[in-house]
Amino acid sequence: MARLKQLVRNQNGVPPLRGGHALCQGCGVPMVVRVVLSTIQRPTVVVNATGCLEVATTRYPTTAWNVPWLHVAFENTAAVASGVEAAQRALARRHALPADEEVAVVCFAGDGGTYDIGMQALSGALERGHRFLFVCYDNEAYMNTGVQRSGATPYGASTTTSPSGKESWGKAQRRKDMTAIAVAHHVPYVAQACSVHWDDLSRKVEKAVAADGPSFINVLTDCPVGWGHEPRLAPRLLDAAVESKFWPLYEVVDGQYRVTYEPTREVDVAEWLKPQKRFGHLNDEHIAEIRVQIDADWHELLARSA
Amino acid sequence: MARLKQLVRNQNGVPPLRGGHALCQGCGVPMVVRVVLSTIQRPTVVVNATGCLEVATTRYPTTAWNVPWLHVAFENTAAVASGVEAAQRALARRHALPADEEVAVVCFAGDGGTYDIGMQALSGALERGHRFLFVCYDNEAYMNTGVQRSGATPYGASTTTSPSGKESWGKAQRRKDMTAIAVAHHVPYVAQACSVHWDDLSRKVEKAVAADGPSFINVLTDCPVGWGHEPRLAPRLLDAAVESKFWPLYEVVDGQYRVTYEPTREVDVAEWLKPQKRFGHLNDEHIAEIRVQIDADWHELLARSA
Amino acid sequence: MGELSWTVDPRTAPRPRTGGWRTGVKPEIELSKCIDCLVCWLYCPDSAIELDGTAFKGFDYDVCKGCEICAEVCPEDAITMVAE
Amino acid sequence: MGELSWTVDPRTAPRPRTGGWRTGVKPEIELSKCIDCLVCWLYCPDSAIELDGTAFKGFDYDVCKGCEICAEVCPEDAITMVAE
Amino acid sequence: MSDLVEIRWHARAGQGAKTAAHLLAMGFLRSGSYSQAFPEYGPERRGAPLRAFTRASSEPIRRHDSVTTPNLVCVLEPSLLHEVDVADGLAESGRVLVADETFPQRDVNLAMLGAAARVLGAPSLDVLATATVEVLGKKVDAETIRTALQEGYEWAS
Amino acid sequence: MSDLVEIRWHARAGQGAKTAAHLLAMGFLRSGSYSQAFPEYGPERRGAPLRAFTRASSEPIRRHDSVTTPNLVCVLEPSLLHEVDVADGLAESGRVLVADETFPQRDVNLAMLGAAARVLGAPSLDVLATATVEVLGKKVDAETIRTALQEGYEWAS
Amino acid sequence: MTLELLTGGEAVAHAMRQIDPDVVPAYPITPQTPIIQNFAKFVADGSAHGELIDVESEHSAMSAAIGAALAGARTMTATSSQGLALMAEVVYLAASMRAPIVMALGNRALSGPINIHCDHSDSMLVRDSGCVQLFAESAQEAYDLMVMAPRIAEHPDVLLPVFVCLDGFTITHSAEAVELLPDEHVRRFVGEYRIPHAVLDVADPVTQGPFAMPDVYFEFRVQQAQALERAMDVFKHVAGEFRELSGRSYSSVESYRVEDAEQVIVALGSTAGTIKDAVDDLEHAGLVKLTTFRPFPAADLRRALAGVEHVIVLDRADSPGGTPPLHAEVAAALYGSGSELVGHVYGLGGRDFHPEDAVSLFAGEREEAAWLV
Amino acid sequence: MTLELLTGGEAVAHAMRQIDPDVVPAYPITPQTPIIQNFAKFVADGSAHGELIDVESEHSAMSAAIGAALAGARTMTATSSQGLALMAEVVYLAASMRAPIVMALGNRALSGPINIHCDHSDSMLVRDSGCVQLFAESAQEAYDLMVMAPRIAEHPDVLLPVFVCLDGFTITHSAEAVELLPDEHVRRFVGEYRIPHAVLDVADPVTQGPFAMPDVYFEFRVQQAQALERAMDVFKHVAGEFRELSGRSYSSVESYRVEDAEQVIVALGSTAGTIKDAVDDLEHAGLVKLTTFRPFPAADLRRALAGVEHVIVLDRADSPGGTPPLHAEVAAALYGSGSELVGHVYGLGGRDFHPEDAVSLFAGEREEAAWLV
Ligand SMILES: Cc1ncc(C[n+]2csc(CCOP(=O)(O)OP(=O)(O)O)c2C)c(N)n1
Ligand SMILES: Cc1ncc(C[n+]2csc(CCOP(=O)(O)OP(=O)(O)O)c2C)c(N)n1
Ligand code: SF4
Ligand code: SF4
Ligand code: SF4
Ligand code: SF4
Ligand code: SF4
Ligand code: SF4
Ligand SMILES: [Mg+2]
Ligand SMILES: [Mg+2]
Repeated sequence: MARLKQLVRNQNGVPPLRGGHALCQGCGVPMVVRVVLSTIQRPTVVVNATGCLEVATTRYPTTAWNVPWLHVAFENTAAVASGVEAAQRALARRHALPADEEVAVVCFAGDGGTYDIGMQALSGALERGHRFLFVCYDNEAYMNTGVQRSGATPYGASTTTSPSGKESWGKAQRRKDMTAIAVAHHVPYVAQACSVHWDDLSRKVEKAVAADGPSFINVLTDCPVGWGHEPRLAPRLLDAAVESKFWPLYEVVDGQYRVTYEPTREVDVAEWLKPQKRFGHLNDEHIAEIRVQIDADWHELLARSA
Repeated sequence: MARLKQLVRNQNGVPPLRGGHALCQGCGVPMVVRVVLSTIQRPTVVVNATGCLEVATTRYPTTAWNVPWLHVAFENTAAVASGVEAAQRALARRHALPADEEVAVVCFAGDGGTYDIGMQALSGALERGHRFLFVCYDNEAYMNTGVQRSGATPYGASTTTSPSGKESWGKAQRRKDMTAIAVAHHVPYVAQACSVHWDDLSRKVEKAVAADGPSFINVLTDCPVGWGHEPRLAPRLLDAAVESKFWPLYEVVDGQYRVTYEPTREVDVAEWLKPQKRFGHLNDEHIAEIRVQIDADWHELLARSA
Repeated sequence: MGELSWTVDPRTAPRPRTGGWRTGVKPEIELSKCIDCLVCWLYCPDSAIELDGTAFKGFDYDVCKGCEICAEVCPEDAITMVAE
Repeated sequence: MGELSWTVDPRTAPRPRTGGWRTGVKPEIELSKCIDCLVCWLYCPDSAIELDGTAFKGFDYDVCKGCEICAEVCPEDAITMVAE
Repeated sequence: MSDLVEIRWHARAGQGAKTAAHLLAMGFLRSGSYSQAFPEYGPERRGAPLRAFTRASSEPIRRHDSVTTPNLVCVLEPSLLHEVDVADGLAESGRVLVADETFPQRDVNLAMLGAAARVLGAPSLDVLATATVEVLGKKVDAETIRTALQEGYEWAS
Repeated sequence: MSDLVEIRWHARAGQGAKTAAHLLAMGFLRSGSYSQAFPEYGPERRGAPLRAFTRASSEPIRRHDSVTTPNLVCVLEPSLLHEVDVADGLAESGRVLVADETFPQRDVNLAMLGAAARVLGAPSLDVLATATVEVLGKKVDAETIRTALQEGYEWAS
Repeated sequence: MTLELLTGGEAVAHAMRQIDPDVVPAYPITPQTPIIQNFAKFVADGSAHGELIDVESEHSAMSAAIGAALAGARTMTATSSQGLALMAEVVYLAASMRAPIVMALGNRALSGPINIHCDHSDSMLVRDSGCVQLFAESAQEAYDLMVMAPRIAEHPDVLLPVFVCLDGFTITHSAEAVELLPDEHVRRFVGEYRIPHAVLDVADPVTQGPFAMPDVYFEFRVQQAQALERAMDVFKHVAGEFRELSGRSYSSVESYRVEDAEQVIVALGSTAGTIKDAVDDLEHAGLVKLTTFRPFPAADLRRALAGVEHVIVLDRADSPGGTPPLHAEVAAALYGSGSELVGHVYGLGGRDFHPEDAVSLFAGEREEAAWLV
Repeated sequence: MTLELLTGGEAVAHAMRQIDPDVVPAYPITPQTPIIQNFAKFVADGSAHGELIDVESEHSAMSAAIGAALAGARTMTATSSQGLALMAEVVYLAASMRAPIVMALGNRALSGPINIHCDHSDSMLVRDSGCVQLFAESAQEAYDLMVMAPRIAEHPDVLLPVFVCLDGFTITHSAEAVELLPDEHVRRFVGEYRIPHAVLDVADPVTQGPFAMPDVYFEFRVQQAQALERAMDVFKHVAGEFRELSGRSYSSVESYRVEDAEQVIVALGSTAGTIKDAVDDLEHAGLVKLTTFRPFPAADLRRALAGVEHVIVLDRADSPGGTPPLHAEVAAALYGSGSELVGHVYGLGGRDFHPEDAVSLFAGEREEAAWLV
């Protein structure tokens, strides 16, 4: 809890993202932003992809952002950040930077803006080695446009473009493993985290911004609208995601895997699936299938971390 | 060699890519196409990305292609193939396919059209699970436009956009590990191959087209112009790439790594680097640095394959 | 409308009163129970928990949307949702 | 120019004679040495090795660009480059 | 354009203003009139105040502009009175209906539909009920619908 | 436009036609004339036949079309005579120079430059040599340049 | 036939269900989403049978559409705004590769600033691409044009993509009376999909998408432009058949009260309906609505406006530092005609346009206003 | 000053070296490559000092450019054809976010079919984007405009991207006499880069790129369009200063032998030089060359062509099924002027245009030919 107090102190009375924004009642995204930005003890610039977070926090002439904030489009967040970062290096070299300290460049993008349409810009920026932190707030679908399937949508989830129906069981493919893809880029720091494991997330952010090169953190967070649950159930639900091993928490530092949190309770995946409307149509066989896949993935992860 | 004869027989007297094209004297790309397409014993449709192979084989009103061949643009090969494949499924369902057999859908793209600008379309197609084979002919730079740096360009190589000079040692970043990235997509078949290890490549193609889902093969081949070597040195040079472990040959079947060729001779990386003009500026320290990285990567690969 | 600029300055931008989005209930504190753990502050989607240094101070009803999350996560059950 | 179509049919398309690209040397076979291994066929960038079934037949000088690769890879040194 | 009526609906998202606007339009359509229904969209999410509109006319409706001078305003959430100017642009002799504490408390949007029908003099409750069943299908049972419409109708009487 | 001369160069890629076209233009420029030099580009790769062009005039050259009626054609590779119509569009009283077996066999493109200068009557060998050194820098030594130019010049004399 | 209360998006999705395309690659974007979501539901429920490809970007949506269409499958898609901008490169290629794709375009303002509401800047971005663009005034028109679109796109004289443009929100999300044709009638009307040289026809192994040097490129472009010009006749022919089927008639240029008009507004899309209401209340005022923006009906427009003193062009898109697109087209079409011409940009980013606005334009009250902010 | 024999690409790279921008994100594409390759060499050799970002696509090139320019760094880039098409979405955003990026555009035909040679279809694709577009006739002009460009882009009244358009191959790859200014003069001429609200200025934490609803979007677009209109004055002003520096003068509309001309061709880019040669041989024939295509110099053009009987517009881009872009602009500008107007599309995909072609146009020999194939 010392860390929590520290986060408060780091804000210095000015929350990076303030209230009065237009995100849904109970939206899971702001918590991610709070933990990430309050952890960083340097001046920070935010580059935001199109998505719920962006649309709902910056309706002209309002803004909920107290930090320098830049939004260009949906798919190019990492590229925009590359430009900001290169500018910083160029200006530093000719001693023309307005700030004395190195400014942290942090991207926020949803899963759509990370796994799918923003993937290439991210991959390129990772390859080029810019010093920036890319945070994906992964709520497992395109929420801003009304809950369409993304690469992050898990197998079996019903969305408006992968609806369950007479001839369909929801999304037919398993989710893209974006964290693994980032790891395959051989960047200094990659991690998978979950909003409600905020201390774990905060520690990861610390390491990420200290890395000499690009870093990527994939943060699971909920969307009550898209998942179909009561906002107040979010903490328990996200906890079940982690405990059931649907969403393992781990980090990869210079290629070395480490599980940062070992689930402490035996939580069945049903505890994760059942409270969510998007999984409401799944029968026991589907759930068993999902259970098998999760177990296999978990064991693979453990093997990697050995 | 039985396999070689089989490749000849499979062509049935009609080479998929015939002579009279405008690729450079001694270009390393056609051999990749020959091995891949002659291996496949089904009717095949080729989708080709913009690049040397495409530009130099289809100047209107000529064509060097005896198989159905489609080129739309540089970055969208996998997406175009997705459409062809989906069309095949849809037409099959309503019994409207012109062919009796399932047609193999094969993409050819250079490293630029795979690692960089074509990465997102590829990633999306892998996630969606289309049945197609994506072959990257990796000559480690944008050759068609005059040898510019790509994500595949190795550390230290001089290209026209990462030239060596007073203030530069060529490309400052290590190459993107595209094979690993494809593996991270958890598709049924991924492999790394080299044109001159043609039997290995051919075996991989067989498995790839038999896979129930997307497959990806990353094939190293040379570009005498961009690498700066005599065409006739290509076989030796590419062999050195493999033997020196700069370019290991392996496959990943349903997530299981297997090294398909263990180098038999002790070949120093200098044997790979030295004959190439693009590495001509590197001094011994650079070469040592590269050697260390290659060793580390090789051991990681062995560990994965264990 | 006045002069536009393509940038927005948070120091002068209006802050919408999203408290009006609440649907009948709002959080209330029983201060005696509160141990200033700040978990509510951490979770609140609307930055509606006001602090005094690192101590809980109150709710910013101007922006609190009444999502009940603070009440849910408070380890001391110091927060309850009450009808407005 | 005649009627255009946005497709090209390989069965009727002209085949450029890239043999003209050779820069002074061309490959020649010593058939007695040849063991029909077809490695030259496999490597030739210009599909310029003509076969008879699975036996080596000759070079298609209309398209051979004289790159010397066949000569290089022939395990029997059956191919030599000669001045034209 | 002569007999064109325009209705504006105010509610919080999720309270069924969009549905009510649609159902009223459907009622008019099934009464042989022409109609339109459309909500207003912004970056605000679930929970934010929301407006929706209905237009009806005996002639085909060709205009596709927003409703600025409604003949009737229906407010499903009384707390909105403090937040938005619900009477904005109200046509002369236009009316504002507010689901205050005197209003039927169940199925507020359906009840307001009944009230609107009463005030507008159309569509008939029967047609409105049929139209509502047609749209909502099995989501709400027919009896509930009829009761709610009736209660609203009476409230406005 | 009166004294405009246009030269077309034929070679295989890599044989230096582009360089020769450029050097001749540079020679003209350094002689106080205006000039242009440009190659032709296609999808064909190294090894393919290639054309390049030089224009020179005492007045600024404004036209930016291709050269279709050259006053002089320089062929660096005699085997091309079987493949391309090197005399295509040749201006009246135009000439074709072919680096056949009688031609100096070293530094063919530089020698052809000398030959062209001879036939065109400009630029002077001195200026051409200086211009060539200016462009090629240390890639080729000055003596080699001079010799090659001279040999070509004499060949064409 | 009974009328349904449908949004334009729903109506278009119904047209798609009835046409039952083989492949639908699509990427979500407001306000196109109701189209693909409703269609996805039809597929999930088995009332449509095509392959829905949930691509990872619009660039890939159009790319996959080209692949599918040329492979031999009837292919449809839908997008808006940034989606169209991201696929712009490939839209040109779809046209030049003669892929008869049908695309519903929920017109929305291009960023920036980002905005989700209607204007026509997205359509205008690709006005040189060689695609047919049809504009709908209402949900009914959107449905009807969608039913006609495959017939135009796939016609052997045309073989080009056809966009059905419907105003974002104003049409896509507004419910109004729509008459759907019986499924069977639609299916019969559109017929079988047939193109020359389907890629999957491996017995006919042709090369598609070759490299064209200066010796042939221009001729390709002319061929393509001529195909688009031919689309005008094909449109008229298909509209004729459609009238027989439905009783509703469509023309490239719809003249409304132009006969005795001294002033005529030229406009596209849903605003045309709003202007009709204004015109009804005025004398000597008329409207010309264009259903075909590409091919542009220059000759029909000249005929329709012959003798009209004062022509007012309303552009729902700007060309900063230049002439707005529709204005420029009309200027070229009427050049030398003697009609006076003024143009206004209106409705950007969803700015409203009421019948009163049309009235004030006819009254000459805003003659000097380049932008009707 | 001595003349150098430089290709347009080299000349532009030299301008970049002299300006010494902070950040240059770029992606290779023919025929822009000589620009970035030469510049990369300058950086590698230490004669330029900026950060070269070898991005993975043009979409990212322009995105990174926006990030860098708004962060507070002078930013330049270059592209062609498909590259511009792929970044089209972001080009609009660069303009609307008021990022003063300078971009060299090696004009090349858009695919398909794929072709690497010159036409102006790429420029025209983004003619509504709100960017300044300057067209160069020669390598010298490309260099000069490149030196002027940052001054226009970064002017506080403008703050918009500026494209310097040079014909692919014809200018980018053709060597001709170019006079370079001394490095110091260029550096002094362009001065320091200063923009309001640099993102890296963390003491001034503003929000850039907000969401705009219908209540404000239109006003944003008008502001942006007005900035582009102001760019005309700024261009003239900067050109004036540049004349003092270099002795070379530039105007939005260059009139060549128009005084007593009965017929005048209007054209852009390198073809203008070719036409000058033709005009010199004729009587009563003139040329109007536009240096500024965006902002379009409508008023200057009307003045320049006042009283000219016959105006011939040459478009190096088509708008299939519509009016070619330049033709449409000229029609709008000269509407009602009494000049006769004909338009032709020429030079697509690198098709040659000789002085004789201009002569035959003046002779009225191809009046009916929409396309000069
Ligand atoms: C090129 C482009 N395509 C589509 C869109 C529409 N769009 C905006 S946000 C969004 C979904 C965002 O999803 P995600 O990144 O997961 O963020 P979330 O909405 O869940 O916060 C979509 C599809 C767009 N803005 N730009
Ligand atoms: C959108 C776009 N950007 C750039 C180009 C230019 N371009 C064509 S091919 C090519 C390089 C291809 O490199 P690679 O994929 O490695 O194939 P190779 O040329 O090496 O065969 C480039 C940059 C293009 N055609 N389209
Ligand atoms: S839709 Fe989901 S992610 Fe978006 S604001 Fe609402 S709760 Fe948050
Ligand atoms: S440049 Fe390289 S890859 Fe391209 S054709 Fe030549 S040898 Fe082959
Ligand atoms: S109810 Fe929700 S919004 Fe209100 S203070 Fe609690 S957590 Fe924050
Ligand atoms: S969570 Fe409960 S105990 Fe902790 S600070 Fe908030 S109100 Fe107090
Ligand atoms: S020399 Fe080269 S092109 Fe000719 S046959 Fe041998 S390998 Fe083929
Ligand atoms: S490689 Fe040599 S031995 Fe083998 S087939 Fe060719 S010529 Fe004969
Ligand atoms: Mg999401
Ligand atoms: Mg390559």
